[in-house]
Formats: sequence, structure tokens, C-alpha cells
Amino acid sequence: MTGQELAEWLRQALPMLSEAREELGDLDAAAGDGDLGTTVAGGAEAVAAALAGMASTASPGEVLRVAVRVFAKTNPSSFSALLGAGVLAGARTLGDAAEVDATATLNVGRVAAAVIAERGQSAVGDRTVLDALVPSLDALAGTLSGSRAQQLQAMITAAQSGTEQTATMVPRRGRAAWVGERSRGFSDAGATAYLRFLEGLSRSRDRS
Amino acid sequence: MTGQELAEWLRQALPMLSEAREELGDLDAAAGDGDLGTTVAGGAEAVAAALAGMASTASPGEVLRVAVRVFAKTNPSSFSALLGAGVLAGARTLGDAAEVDATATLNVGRVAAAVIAERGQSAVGDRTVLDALVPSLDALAGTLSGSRAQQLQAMITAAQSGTEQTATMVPRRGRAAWVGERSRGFSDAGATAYLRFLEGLSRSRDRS
Amino acid sequence: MEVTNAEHWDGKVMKKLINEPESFVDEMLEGLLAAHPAELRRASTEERALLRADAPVAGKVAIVTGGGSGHLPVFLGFVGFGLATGVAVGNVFSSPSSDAILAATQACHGGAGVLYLYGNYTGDRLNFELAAELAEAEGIASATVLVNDDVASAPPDRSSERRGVAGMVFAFKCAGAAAERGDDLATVAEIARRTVAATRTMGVGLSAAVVPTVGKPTFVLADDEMEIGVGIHGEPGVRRGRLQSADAVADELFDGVAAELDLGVGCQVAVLVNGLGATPVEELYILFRRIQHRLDEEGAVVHRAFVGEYATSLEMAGASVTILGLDEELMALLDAPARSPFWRP
Amino acid sequence: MEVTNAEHWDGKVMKKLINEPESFVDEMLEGLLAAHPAELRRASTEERALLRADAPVAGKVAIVTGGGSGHLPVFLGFVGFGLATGVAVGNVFSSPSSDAILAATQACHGGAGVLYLYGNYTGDRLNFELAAELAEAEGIASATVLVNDDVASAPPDRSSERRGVAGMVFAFKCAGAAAERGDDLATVAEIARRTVAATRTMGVGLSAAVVPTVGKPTFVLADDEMEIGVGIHGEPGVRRGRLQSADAVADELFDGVAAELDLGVGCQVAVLVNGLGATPVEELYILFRRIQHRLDEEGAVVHRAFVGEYATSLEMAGASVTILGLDEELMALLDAPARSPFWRP
Ligand SMILES: Nc1ncnc2c1ncn2[C@@H]1O[C@H](COP(=O)(O)OP(=O)(O)O)[C@@H](O)[C@H]1O
Ligand SMILES: Nc1ncnc2c1ncn2[C@@H]1O[C@H](COP(=O)(O)OP(=O)(O)O)[C@@H](O)[C@H]1O
Ligand SMILES: [Mg+2]
Ligand SMILES: [Mg+2]
Ligand SMILES: [Mg+2]
Ligand SMILES: [Mg+2]
Repeated sequence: MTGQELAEWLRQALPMLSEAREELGDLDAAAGDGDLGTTVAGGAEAVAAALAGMASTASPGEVLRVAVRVFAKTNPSSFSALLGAGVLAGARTLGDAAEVDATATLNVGRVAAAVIAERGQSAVGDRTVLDALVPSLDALAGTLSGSRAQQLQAMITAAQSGTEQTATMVPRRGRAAWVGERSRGFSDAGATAYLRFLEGLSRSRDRS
Repeated sequence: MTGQELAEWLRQALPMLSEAREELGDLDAAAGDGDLGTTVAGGAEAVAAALAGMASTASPGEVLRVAVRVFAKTNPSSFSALLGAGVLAGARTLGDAAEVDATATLNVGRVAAAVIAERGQSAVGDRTVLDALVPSLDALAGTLSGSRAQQLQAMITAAQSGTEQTATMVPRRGRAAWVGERSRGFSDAGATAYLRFLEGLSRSRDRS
Repeated sequence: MEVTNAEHWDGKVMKKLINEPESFVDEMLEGLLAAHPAELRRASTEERALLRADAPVAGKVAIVTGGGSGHLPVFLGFVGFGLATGVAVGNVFSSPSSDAILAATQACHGGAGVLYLYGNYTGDRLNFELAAELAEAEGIASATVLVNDDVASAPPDRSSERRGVAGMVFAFKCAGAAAERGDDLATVAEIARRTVAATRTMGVGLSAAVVPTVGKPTFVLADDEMEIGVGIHGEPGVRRGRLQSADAVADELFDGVAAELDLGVGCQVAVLVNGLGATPVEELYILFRRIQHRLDEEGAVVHRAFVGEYATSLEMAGASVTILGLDEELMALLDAPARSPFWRP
Repeated sequence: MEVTNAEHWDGKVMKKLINEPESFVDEMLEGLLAAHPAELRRASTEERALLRADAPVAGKVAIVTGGGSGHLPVFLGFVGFGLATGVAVGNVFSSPSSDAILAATQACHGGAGVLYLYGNYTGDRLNFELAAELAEAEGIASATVLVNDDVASAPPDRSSERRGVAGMVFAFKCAGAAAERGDDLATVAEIARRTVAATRTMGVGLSAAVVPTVGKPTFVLADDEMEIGVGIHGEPGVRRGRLQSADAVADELFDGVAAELDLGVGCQVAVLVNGLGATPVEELYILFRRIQHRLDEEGAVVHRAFVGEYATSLEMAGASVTILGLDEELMALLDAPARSPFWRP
């Protein structure tokens, strides 16, 4: 996939995040301060605008860098700062390569997850975005030889089950940690945001 | 009637004003700031306590002076200040006389109404307590030869009709004046308070 | 411990951090005096009369104010150096007693007379007049200036009936500075009168206050309504309408106020955007932004801006806009030093 | 003109004096800078970085703070002489960007290093850390002190996870005074750390705030409920219960705070009773009254009391109680002169 194709794919996936504004806000409110809907939906809209204005010659790494910088800057927060640091580091693994494939994507994801865990001092099981991200990368690793549609489906299935499990976890990181037991029954907002993003990518792919 | 009889009569009449707390508050809120329920009910309770503690030898003038001073001091406001100034001046006409009759009462009322009108720069028709007070004094003047029950009934009838008429008047005095047309349909709170007081006197008389 | 303050209306509860509603004012005063012992004290003869700690100030005109509680910082927040000398404190939204006014007068009088400076409300006027008569009988000379800055409370030709709202802050400040610099009673009164004459205010209410002893709101606004011209006791305003944007509201308040002031190019003004209680100060700055734009259009110069809570109505949501047209002398008096627990120099 | 800010929930409308929810912060800043032009300015490189007008102050340690909007006077109200030097402004209840923090850092740096002093929130920490790295690369030395005064947000053994609330006001004041008197970076940081270590806060919420871009409350309390231990973003507290009397609430907050302080006979403390936004200051004084009684019982001496709005949560009703245990040096720093649009000397 070229940079231009990646930009277009992302651009069509982002409206899914706008649609999730209220869901994400409510989930974040159940455990934290309720701003994640604004962070994610507002960020997605800004990113879509930035991508629309990008040169068609941009590399996939460049596309990711621009997208995540705009996302992190639009509505700074824990989620966008962690995601920003993670994806920026991940995008560095792509260098200036003109194309990106599933293996390269997996690298980006692994690095991003590691940076998020390090900066956030968090791990799988702490009720964060990592509980959806890490299993989805494992699923991608298991379907590297499959079609893109198969890969995405496997990632979604894994992220979905990871996200559902967060509803049973007691949060240990971020604002949600103070709430403890109270958030039980609600999925983690960041994990849900990531799941919706994957679903957006899948919907965008189906359309094109 | 002796001072002691007057004190007892008043004391038994005052609970009627406590019962009217909400009605008076609501009426005052429709046109002003809604505090008349507190002023009148709170004042009545304080007066009842003060009367209970009075020497049995107090003259009717003394009873009135103590009652109205306590009333004015407990919850200072337009109504209590006007009533205070009016009744204090009225009570002065009684001197140290050991008894008070209907004619003397009429004098007290006339003086009180005049002082209220002067201090309040108001007249009958301005949608104030005067619209109940003045007609009720006229009624008393017309039944001076009747029984006390007849006098009181005539006063109530006149005060009632005067109070009802205030609902059609545009206020020209006090906080209510700013509301203008808006208060139409609601009786004046101060006039209603006076009417309830007369009703309390009648109820108290029936009981004793 | 069960709550004692749970009056119900429409299924709602009075949600306040209070004890017995009847002790609201006295407990508030106790807390206030404990918090500011170096700045405020009570008159020895009366609980509801408060003074700046160094009163009486010998040889200077004393300014005595007062009114109902529930408007902090008004009234007692404006007792201090370069401001009012003493205050008589009423129940919530009710006049102080003439006893309290007289006690404040006696304790404040420094031999140069007393200016009574307060809002134009019948109840307050009646009690202040009575106290003034009694003080007079004791040989204390006094003058009275009523603040009537609220343009929404009566038309211009009946402006003497207008109520006093947030604009009284400017009157305290200018008259207080005049008294502090040693002006005589007639001059201090003239300054107060001049300040009031050049001050106009108009407010908007978004929700009503609940008086503790009443236990339910004085008025009810629908969820999308505002009351333009509301008074600081929740008195109904000039119209009730659908909630509008901050800029549209600021325009309506500005127009009401500016219509009666002489705002020419280069004229100097002081602006006060006042919160009524529950409205965040962030919103007040959004209102001020528009007022500043409008004044820029007129060519008027904002000499000083005040944005915050100065005259509140308990937990009412809403705001008011006050403009004071300044001459050279008022400008100097406004800038003169002053200090109270609620006023920063 | 129709209102643009009428999001509905449960049949209710967001009742605010705002324009487009998205412009809330920028319009607020525009109004604020217009109102206080002599005291505050923007960094030339970044709209969301504000500085005291005379920054950088050569040779003195700069203090840079920041955080989400919606808490006025926190954060930007504590930028001024004897307080913080600059501030990075985030969206409502959200972290400022690292760009804004870096811009504030560059514009504030007077050659003696920068102290980052802000509340302990993950998002803020991540962005401040990034900015600190970038500033470091430009040769700007920095130290960081996180404020974590809220006892309700984590147990004592996990106090490093606690969030920063109203107590940060004391940290700004003491560290700001240290910087102003010329202390070096290590000393200013030590003062800040010492202040934070001696500061504890606990709050109560009676109603929730509505973030303009969200349009509905972050949480919903029943009409007779309160949230003990609520955070300044409306984060749930330690327990939810029936509304209680002011004295009972003050006792619960005092007990939570005092348990971790060494309040002996004769010890000196500063007390802050802070309003969260919609609660009338009268009620804060009623709370303070009880806190004063409790401190009297302990034999502690209230060196200074602050009662009012310092760290708010938009229109949330509620309050918090902060106590700072003072040593000789902190006492002097707390009393040192300071000035900002929100801080009176
Ligand atoms: N320390 C952390 N490590 C990993 N993920 C985190 C961490 N803290 C928060 N998150 C993720 O971010 C989401 C909340 O993001 P956001 O609302 O931006 O936080 P905040 O409002 O506290 O700044 C959580 O649902 C979680 O998925
Ligand atoms: N100027 C006046 N003259 C005569 N009566 C008046 C005057 N002003 C008010 N009142 C009476 O007092 C009542 C209101 O009293 P109150 O609630 O104490 O006034 P406020 O709240 O304005 O101090 C009115 O209903 C009216 O009957
Ligand atoms: Mg959040
Ligand atoms: Mg009234
Ligand atoms: Mg308030
Ligand atoms: Mg407020």
C-alpha cells in the first residue's frame, strides 16, 4: 500500500470515530472525566482534514506522522499523548519506504504498544487501550499470510474480546484508577476507541 | 377589652399567619422577591412568643407596641417596616388606657393607614396592603354599633373584596412595581397577609 | 446524620451546604469574622452590624451600607480601607433592622458625619430612614445616597424607582476613596451621587436562587429560557425568552446600558461583568470579550475592567453588565488604594 | 438568533452563556487578555501560552504551570508577580499541548531554569515531560514538581497517584515567592515539594459540571445526593451518599485531611475553603466556621484563611477543604507580596 492509498483508507475510516463521540464520552465518564469523546472525535475530524490536504507523494511513514501529530495536538490528553508518542515511534520503523505491508504494520504496532506501556507505566490487564491493541497485534501476527480482509477481521475479533474483558477489570492507570470497582461493567474507553477505529478501517475497505 | 384579653386574642390569631407562609411567599414571588412568607410567618411566631411572656397588667397600647416591635425586628422588610411605623403611631393614640373598644381600634387603624401611605408614598389602588386595610376600616366605621363578631365579619368581607381587586391592579409601589403587568392575576401579598390576620382574629374569637 | 435542609419542590431538593436554614446568616457571619479577624469586627452592641477593624476613623466621613444577605461580596465585602466603614446585615434578601443600622452608625461615626449608601429597595429605605432619624437625635449628621443603577427595573422617566444592583460596587469604591482622602460629608455624598448618576447596569438570569428559609426557587425558568433584566433577588426582568448565545446576550445588555450613557469617542469607562453566583467566571470573560468589542466600536476606552463575582444572588446562574462613565476625578478615585477581604488593591 | 448551545439530555439543556462550544477557550482567553492587558500577555509563538506581562524576569527561576481550562482561577489566575511566570492552557478539562508548554517555557525562561509545577494527571504529565525534553535540548534546565494533594483519589500508600486539586494554590504561592526572592532552581523546587508534602485536600460535589463540547453532565447525582471526594473534573469520589448538613460535611472533609497532617497544639496552618463553582461563598463561610472549630479543638492556629473560589470545575456545586501545615519559612513565603488578576496581595 502506498502513502496515498493509506491516507485515503484512513480518511474514510475516521468518520466512524466521529460517530462514536457519545459512546466514548460516556464510557470515559463512567471511569474518568468524560473527555475522550471530544478527544477522539475532534481529533479524527482534524486528521481527516489534514490528510485531505496531503501531497500525493507522501510516504506511508509520513502519512502516519502527520496524522498522529495532528491528532495529538488537536485535543491533548492522556490518550492522544500516549497514542502520539507510540505511533510516532512506530512510524519511525517505516523510514522513507514507499510501501507498507502487513509485516511492516505489525512492527509499527509492536513499537507503539511498547512505547505506550512504557510512558503509561501500564501493561495488559490494567484496563487500558493496551487490552485491545496487544491482542489485535497478536491476531495480525497469526494471519500475516492471509488477505487484508482476513487480517483485519482477526484483529477486530481479538480487539473486541479484549475490549469486552476490560469491563471486568479494575483500572490501575490514569484517572480511571481512582474509581476502582465503580467502573466495573463498562468497557475501557480507550480500548473501545481503538476497536471503533479498526471497524472504521474495515468499513472503509468494504466500501472501496 | 383589656390588654391581657387583647394579647390572648392576638396570640391565638397568629398561627393563621404561620399557616399562610407558603401562600404569602408564592404571592410575593409572583410580583416581588418571595420573602413575605418568611417575614409574616416568622414574625408571627416571634410575636406569639413575646406576647406569652408579657405581664398581665400591660395596657392594650403596650401590647400593640411590643407586638409590632417584635414583628418589625424579627424579619425586617418593607412590609414589617411599614406596618411597624404605622401601628406604632396608631398605638400612641391609645395612651395608657386600660381598655380598648371598637372606636379606639378604628383610630389606631386610621392612623396606621395614614402613616403607611405617607412612608410608602402609596395610596389605595396602588396594589398594596392599603387596598385591604382601608376598606376594612371603612367597614368597621359602618358597624361601630354592632357586635364584635359583626364588626369583624364586615371587615373581613371588605378586606377580601379589596384583596381580590388587587389581582387586577398594576403595582405602582415596592419591588412589585417593576413587574408591571406580569403580576396580574395574583393578589397582592401584603393585602392577603392582612386578610389572613383578620381571619385569624375571627377564628380565635370563635374558639374562645 | 440526616440532612435538615431537604425541602422538596417538583421532586427537587434544596441542595445547599448549610445547617439549619434559620442559622444561615449568623453562621455565615461567624465564619467570616473568624476568617478575617484582622480586617472586620462586630459592633459591640449588635451582632448584625460589622465594621472595618479600625473603625471609627477619627475625622473622616463614615460610610454605612447594608442590605439583605446572599449577595456576597455585596454588601459586607466592601467594608474596608478606602471603601465603606460599616454594614448592617439583613436576613437573606431582606432589609437589615434599623437597630443594626443604628448600631453600625454609632460604631462607625468618626465625628465627620455618616453617608448612608445602599440599594434602592423600599424595605432598606424605610429601615435606614428610621435609623438616620435616631442617629440625628444623637447628634450624628448624615446624608443618604441611594444606588439605582438597574435600567431594567423602571423606565428612564421613573429612574428614582430603579433598584440598586452590581453598580453599587463603583459607588462604594469612589465614595470610599473620597472619604479616605478626607473629603467632608457633602463632598463624599456628591461623589457618591455623581458615581451613581454615571452608572448603569442590566442583568440576565439563567436559573433562580433558593432562599434557605423558603426552600424552593423564587421563580422557575424553563430549561431553555433566560430572564433578561432579572434583579438580584430574582425579581422578574423585562422579558423572558429563549436562551441565546453569549454575544447576543451581551449585545442586549450592552444596548440597554449604553442607551443611557454618553459613550463618545475617547470617553473613559469602567466595566464590570458580574457573575450572579453559579455562572463560571470563564463565561463572564466571554461576555466581557463582546462588551469590549462593542466599546471599541463606540471608540470608548476601558480604563479598568472588573470581571468576577461582586453582587450575587446565592446560586443563581446569570450575569450583569455595568458601565460607569468616568471623569478625571472618578478615575482617580476608582484607582485609589482600597482593601477588604473581597477587594484587591 | 437561535441558541447554538442547546444540547439536550434527559430533557435538559446546557444552560451557559457561551457562543460555539468549540470557541469557548479561545474566546475566554481573548476576553481575559483584554480585561488585564497590563498584567498578562501571550507568548508571541503560541496562542495558548500566557505569561505575566514582564516575563521573562532575568536571573530568576521561571515557574511554568498549566492544565485544562474550566478551573479558573486555576491555572492562569496564578500567573503574576510572586506566583507562576507562565501557563499553558488546555481545552476544558484536558491537558495543554506540549507545543504550548514549550512556548511558555521559552518565553518565560530568564536564564535561571524552569520549574514545572502542575497537577498530577497522566495527560498533563505526558505533555509536560515531552516539553521538558524539548526545552532541555535547547539548553533550558528544568525541574518538575507534581501537585497531588487530593486525599480522596488514592490511599496513602499510593499517594504518588493522587490528583492535584485546590492545594496547588499554596504551591504556586510559596514557590512563586521563593522564585521572586531569587532562590535558585533546586531551592524553588524544594520549596514547592515541601509545600505539596504538607498540603492535603478533600472535596464534596453536589452537582456536576457540563463540558461545553460534551453538552451534558459528566455524572449525575440524585437530587438528594452528594459525592464525597469528588475531583475537579467531576471524577467520582470515595463514596456517594445522602446530602448532609454543612457541619457533617465539613467534619468528613476535615477528618480526611487532618488524618495525614501533624496537627498538634500550637502548630500553624493555612486553610483554604474552596468553592467548586456554583456554591455561594456564604456556604463556604459556613463550612469554614466548622473547620475553624475543629482546628481550635486540635489547638492548631490558623495563620491565614482563604475562603472563595480558587480551583473550580465550571458550574459544579460543591466545595473542598485544604490544609497546609506551615513551618517558619513557608509562613513567610505565604505572606510575601504577590499579585495577579485573581490574587490580592
Ligand atoms: N497510563 C496509561 N497507559 C495506557 N493507557 C492509558 C493510560 N492512561 C489512560 N490510558 C488510556 O486512555 C484512555 C483515557 O484517555 P483520556 O480520556 O485522554 O484520559 P484523561 O482524560 O485522563 O487525560 C483510557 O480509557 C485508557 O485506554
Ligand atoms: N410603598 C408601599 N406602600 C404600601 N405598601 C407596600 C409598599 N411596598 C410594599 N408594600 C406592601 O408590602 C408587601 C411586600 O412586602 P415585602 O415582601 O416585605 O417587600 P420587599 O420584599 O420588597 O421588602 C406588598 O405586597 C405590599 O402590600
Ligand atoms: Mg478522559
Ligand atoms: Mg418581598
Ligand atoms: Mg459562585
Ligand atoms: Mg462561580
